[in-house]
Amino acid sequence: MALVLNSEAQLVRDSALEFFADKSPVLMLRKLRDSRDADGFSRPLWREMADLGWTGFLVPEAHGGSEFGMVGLGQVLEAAGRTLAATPLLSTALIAASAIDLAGNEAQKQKYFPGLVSGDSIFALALEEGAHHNPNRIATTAKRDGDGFVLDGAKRFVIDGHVANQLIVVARTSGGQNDRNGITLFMVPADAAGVAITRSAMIDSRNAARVTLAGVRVGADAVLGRIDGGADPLEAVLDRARAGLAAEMLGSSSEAFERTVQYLKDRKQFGVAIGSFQALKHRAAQMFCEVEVTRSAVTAALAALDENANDASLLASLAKAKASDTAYLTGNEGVQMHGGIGMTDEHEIGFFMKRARVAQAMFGDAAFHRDRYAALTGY
Amino acid sequence: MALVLNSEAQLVRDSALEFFADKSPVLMLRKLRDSRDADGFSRPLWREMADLGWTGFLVPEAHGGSEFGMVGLGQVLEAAGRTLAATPLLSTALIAASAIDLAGNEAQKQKYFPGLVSGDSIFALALEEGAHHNPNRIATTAKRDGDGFVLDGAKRFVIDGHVANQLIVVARTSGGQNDRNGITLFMVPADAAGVAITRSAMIDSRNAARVTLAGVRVGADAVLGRIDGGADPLEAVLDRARAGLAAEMLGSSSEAFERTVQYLKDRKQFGVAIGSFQALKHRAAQMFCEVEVTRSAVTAALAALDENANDASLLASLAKAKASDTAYLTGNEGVQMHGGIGMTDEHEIGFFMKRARVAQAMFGDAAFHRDRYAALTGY
Amino acid sequence: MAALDIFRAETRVWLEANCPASMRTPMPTDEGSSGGLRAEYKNPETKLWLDRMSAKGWTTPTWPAEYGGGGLGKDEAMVLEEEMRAIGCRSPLSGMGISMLGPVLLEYGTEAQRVEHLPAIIKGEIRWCQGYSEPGAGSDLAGLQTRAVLQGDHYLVNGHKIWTSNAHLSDKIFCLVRTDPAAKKHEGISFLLIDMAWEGVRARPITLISGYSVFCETFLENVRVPAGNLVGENNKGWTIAKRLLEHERKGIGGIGAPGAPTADKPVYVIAKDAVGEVDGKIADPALRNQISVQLMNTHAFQLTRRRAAEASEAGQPPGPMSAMFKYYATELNKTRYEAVLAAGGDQMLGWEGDEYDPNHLRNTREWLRSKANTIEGGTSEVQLNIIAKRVLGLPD
Amino acid sequence: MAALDIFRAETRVWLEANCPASMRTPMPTDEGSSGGLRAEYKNPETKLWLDRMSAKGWTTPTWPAEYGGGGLGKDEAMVLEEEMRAIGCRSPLSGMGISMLGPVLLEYGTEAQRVEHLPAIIKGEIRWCQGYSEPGAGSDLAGLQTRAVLQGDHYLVNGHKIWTSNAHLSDKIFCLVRTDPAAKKHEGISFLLIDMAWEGVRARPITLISGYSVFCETFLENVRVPAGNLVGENNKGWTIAKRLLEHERKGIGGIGAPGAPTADKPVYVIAKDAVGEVDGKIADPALRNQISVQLMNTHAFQLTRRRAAEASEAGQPPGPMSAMFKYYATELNKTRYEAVLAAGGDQMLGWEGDEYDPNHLRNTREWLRSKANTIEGGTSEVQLNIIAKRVLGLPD
Repeated sequence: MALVLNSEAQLVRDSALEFFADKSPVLMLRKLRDSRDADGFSRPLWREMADLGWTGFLVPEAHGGSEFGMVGLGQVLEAAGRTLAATPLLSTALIAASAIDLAGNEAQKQKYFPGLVSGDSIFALALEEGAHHNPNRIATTAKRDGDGFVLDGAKRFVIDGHVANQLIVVARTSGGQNDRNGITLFMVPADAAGVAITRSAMIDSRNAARVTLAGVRVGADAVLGRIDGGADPLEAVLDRARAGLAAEMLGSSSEAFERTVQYLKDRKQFGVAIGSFQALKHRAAQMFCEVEVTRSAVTAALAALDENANDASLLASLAKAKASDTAYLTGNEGVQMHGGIGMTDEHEIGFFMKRARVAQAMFGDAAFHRDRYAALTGY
Repeated sequence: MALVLNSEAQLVRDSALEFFADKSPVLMLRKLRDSRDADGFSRPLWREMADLGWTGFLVPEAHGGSEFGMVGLGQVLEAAGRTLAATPLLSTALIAASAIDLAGNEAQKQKYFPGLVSGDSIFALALEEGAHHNPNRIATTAKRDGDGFVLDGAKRFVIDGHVANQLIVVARTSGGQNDRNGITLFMVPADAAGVAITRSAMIDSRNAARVTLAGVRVGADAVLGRIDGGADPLEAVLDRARAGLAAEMLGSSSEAFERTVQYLKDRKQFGVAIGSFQALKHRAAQMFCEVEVTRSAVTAALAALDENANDASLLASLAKAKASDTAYLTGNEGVQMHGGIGMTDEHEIGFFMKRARVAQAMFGDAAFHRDRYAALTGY
Repeated sequence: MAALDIFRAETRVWLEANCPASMRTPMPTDEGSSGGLRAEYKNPETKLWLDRMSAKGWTTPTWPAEYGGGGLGKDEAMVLEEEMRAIGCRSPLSGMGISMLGPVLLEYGTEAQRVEHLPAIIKGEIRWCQGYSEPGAGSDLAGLQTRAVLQGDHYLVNGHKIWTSNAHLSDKIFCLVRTDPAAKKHEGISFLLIDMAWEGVRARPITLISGYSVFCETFLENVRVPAGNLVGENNKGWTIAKRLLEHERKGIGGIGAPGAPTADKPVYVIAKDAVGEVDGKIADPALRNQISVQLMNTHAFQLTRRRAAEASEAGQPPGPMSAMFKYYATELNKTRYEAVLAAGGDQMLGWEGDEYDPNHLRNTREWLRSKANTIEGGTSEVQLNIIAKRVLGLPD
Repeated sequence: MAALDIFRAETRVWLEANCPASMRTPMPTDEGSSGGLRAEYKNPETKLWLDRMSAKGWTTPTWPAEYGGGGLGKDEAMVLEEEMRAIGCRSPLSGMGISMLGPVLLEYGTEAQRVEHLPAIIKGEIRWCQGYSEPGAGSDLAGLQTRAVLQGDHYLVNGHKIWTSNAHLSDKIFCLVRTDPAAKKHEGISFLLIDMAWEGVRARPITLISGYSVFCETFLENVRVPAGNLVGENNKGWTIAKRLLEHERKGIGGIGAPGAPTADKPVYVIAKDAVGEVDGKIADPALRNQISVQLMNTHAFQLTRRRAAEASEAGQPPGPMSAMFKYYATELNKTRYEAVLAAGGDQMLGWEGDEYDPNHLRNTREWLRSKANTIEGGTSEVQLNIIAKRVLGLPD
């Protein structure tokens, strides 16, 4: 497992940094928010990302992808995090591509990958049912109905749900509400009869939706992977999502931190730069340390996932927990150290804190992953 | 419940501060340690404390005490904490006096109080059996044997155990190992056949012992309170012990903090007092805040216990938890801010950190009391 | 029966008879009464209660009766407070007139200024705001650049104030201005009273990260201020400013104290609703521990406020702990809303819309609002500097 | 087969043949090999291993062969390290000669100094200690007062050094001394090599709060030091001192890293033993959470050390993160032992005696020892200053 980028990954990183800085600065998110944009992201820009090949990083070459892997996609997500770019990278290029690749059959791959790689199709994972991440607690039911199934349930915190063409629905085909067994993944067209999707406006001005499924009929070919056996591929997909999200958070944290350091140099009070005050210096130095160790954890998790290493889940939890704590730190210290202007909507630093708070909760907060790290370690 | 001392309590406070500063500075603890004093405390000084009436603060007037109460005793303990004075105040004047007063019958009061008040008798509560405080987990057995009982078990962390004349043994007369019911308190002479007491040398150089009970026979008159009903008075005694210990810790924390602030003013580096460095200033100011809120919690707990207020247990847990966290903070920051000399045995600041660590664990650490606070509040 | 007992009995009767029923319920955040010419009363009993109380001078119980205040002694004022608390009366009037400017005018104002301004404050007729900070003068307040040039019978004022709380809802503003640019920075400052309706005064609300607009930028362009509106001496305004900041910090120290607006339900109930419970305990132990840390620190801090109040009642000096209130209260308030958000999960991440419970949305906004608490009114860093210097005596 | 592969194969064979069995087990704290005239070898194989390795120059693999070093290239040295790690070889020799003085002599020493001192370091014959700090010069190291006056062919040295690690077990000391008291404080300092056996040199061990004595005070009274023992130029010692501190910090950054002495068993096992388990989890959830925080931070830090090492192997600049190692490692080590103590309960509060498990006693002493980690070798505060200045570029 390499913790230093190879030259290919470095190239991706450099081009992604340039891409988002040029085409999707934080101002773009503000505009999407203030104009109450119906999509919440830029479709032309998404097409450009697809053209750059980012949508295919986790897709097999046989299906038009590059198999470039998580380390590469992590560089793109980190760069997107730096400018808080709203994109379907996580929902589609990472989660859906992984789910279809890891659980799908050949027919499904042929059906879904072309649209995914081209950027035409957007996908959303409809997983959460409670206020806190809990991938095993599934009450949404999928009941046999002739050849197919009928789905009923309510999903929330569905990233990119209201712009998705396809939903990947986690439903229960057997077992009790908290059983790992009995979970099945279904591909459900967003426009299927009985599907209702409402966008929910969150503090980070990014896309999430509530999805209700009322008597939604799907065929047997909608089952992604094994019936009753969805928990294992779901966990593998979630580990990638956690590491990918951690990479995005690392980007946001790095940016918030660097902007704060710059502000400490620029802002004068009492005739000197406030960065000359030792209490602020020490706190800035401590933030630096946290950003650096987070970077190591994120890089290790991405690499371990690409290698299917034994400790990939452990590292994914480590990365998400550290990224959550560090995003909290850099967001809050960023606002505090910016002082008065930090508390205004006009300044961009607050956007970082808001995005951090949503990302903290997504796919398990730091406490969830500390618990998981302990369980995986055996205590 | 008053949070400001009345004039009587203030008088006690002033005289106790003077007493310990004069007669039992930190140097005294060092001498007891370095000479490997067999008692671990000064018997003549203990006699003086008894003469000042401190041993009788929790003893009814009818039995030679003053019933002055926990607020008063808290002032003495706080003053003792300031100089890390090793005394049987906690084991005898607080815990034993409370246990006998709250659970004892008239005969027992007549038997034990005179020696307790005069300072002739020292008592020790033999409670703990595991490495962590857990007053309900009692495996020591007391089996009926004719009119009396036979006790078997092993006790640890018995404060003042090896200098005690009388042990108050918490034993199980019925029920399973973690049952609240079935616990009974016994008065057991330290020299009873089958009792073995070994002093354990702890990092704080204060007194604690291991006690083993092997077929120890006691009469029916050794039962303190109701058979099988010892848990309730024990909890009341422990709440007093927690608040009293918190008062002692408050004294130690205040002293460690004030010495550290003084050092920040005195120590010169780079041509200036190190207390002019803002990072240290802010940390000192934060310590000040913690010491102040701890003082409020301790004062409230002492007053609530004197008034048998409904929230006395809640406040005792609050006081012990805050005092533990603050003692940790002042001890560790004290050593760190003293720099090189802080890490030497020659300097006294390290004694504060060591005592703090033992006191943190005694009668429940901060985590124990956060859990208890939650349970008492109903969540 | 002692005089104080008689006062208590009479007060109890009067409050019982005069405090409207809805004024005995906890105050919703949007029903506070700050008075002023532009005041709107969502609940008409708010106005009724204000009028009844101000008629007795009890909006400002200890201010002299000659200006319309209650004229009560300290003991009586405490009795009034106790009796109001006993039946849960809301405060009839709040704002910077009562909490800041009034005490300053009583200490430093001329008789004419008192007569002009105090009655209007007491009755809630005029709402005041504070013109202190400037874009370049935040923590370094004395670095302010707003110029006031004395020209005969008036000052000509030019400058740009920021963080003026509710300036867009206020009638008047008390301002720090620089009257001697050549003097050392603390020595050329004066304290002026300015009408927001005067020509050249303009307030622009600032949107905060919470979406609330509680602060404004206030622009002063060639504003003519009568020389009689100077409070205290020319170039001696810094003394007044400092005194006033002490009042402000005391006010902010009340955040998170009993009576402050609270989340819709206790945070542990929110947590139980969101993650379930096992044997009566919140099912997520890390969350439960976080909540205990928060509630216990709040409890200990509330006891500290009470200790300070009791010491003050007992005639003891306020004690060093009062210096920590602003710092501790605002930091606590942040941890409090962090616990609320941690408990709530994704239901507490909403910005607006029907998908979210309005109580949850309010909690989320208050969480964002709390982030400003440790900045406004003197940052936490400034408070720690003050404690280090004034209480601990650490050198500069 | 490439040259490096051949080297690897040969090295593997040699190590297999020459590394004694007991040297392939984790190092107990009391079996480290620091060499020196007074060295005692509890385990004779420690000495055997030292002699075999030093004969090949592999106690210092990259030092030039002409002085007895291994003369290996960077790649070869890495192969040697990998092969040693593969079969769990202990380090044959450690100490300030290898980690600090040697590199300094290679960079700044004269040929005569290298010939005199390097072979003795490589063979572990001479143990060195460091005479830097003084009672009045801790974090402000450049404020040192020990005087060295050049008198013909020797310096006359007088002063009082403190925190000289293991001075009582060392043969020689490298000292910073003031040679020009009139110059600015960084400009009148020189770097001298002194024999502890010379007249006027006296070391007094200091007992730490842990009861350990790893530091001494070292008194220098009219010590005559030949002028040839000056390293570098007169009055230019500060440059050497700074370079040497970098080596020191790198060394201390290894605390808590893999291979550092560990508690007798994982902290979560200690916790399970002390409080029991429920469904395989530590029964006390707050303790379990504390342990996770600690282990996860340690894990992330170990990955950071590895990342830095890989970057260095890849020929990239060491990167800014190396500035944080000393700070982070020592703070982590404190939290680590706090977790161990929290887990252990009263069994980890013992000082000595049969009532306590020796492993528990050692943990407790190490907990106390860890408190000095954030002070010695540059306090955490100094490290944060360095990061703020050199890495973040924040102004003075």
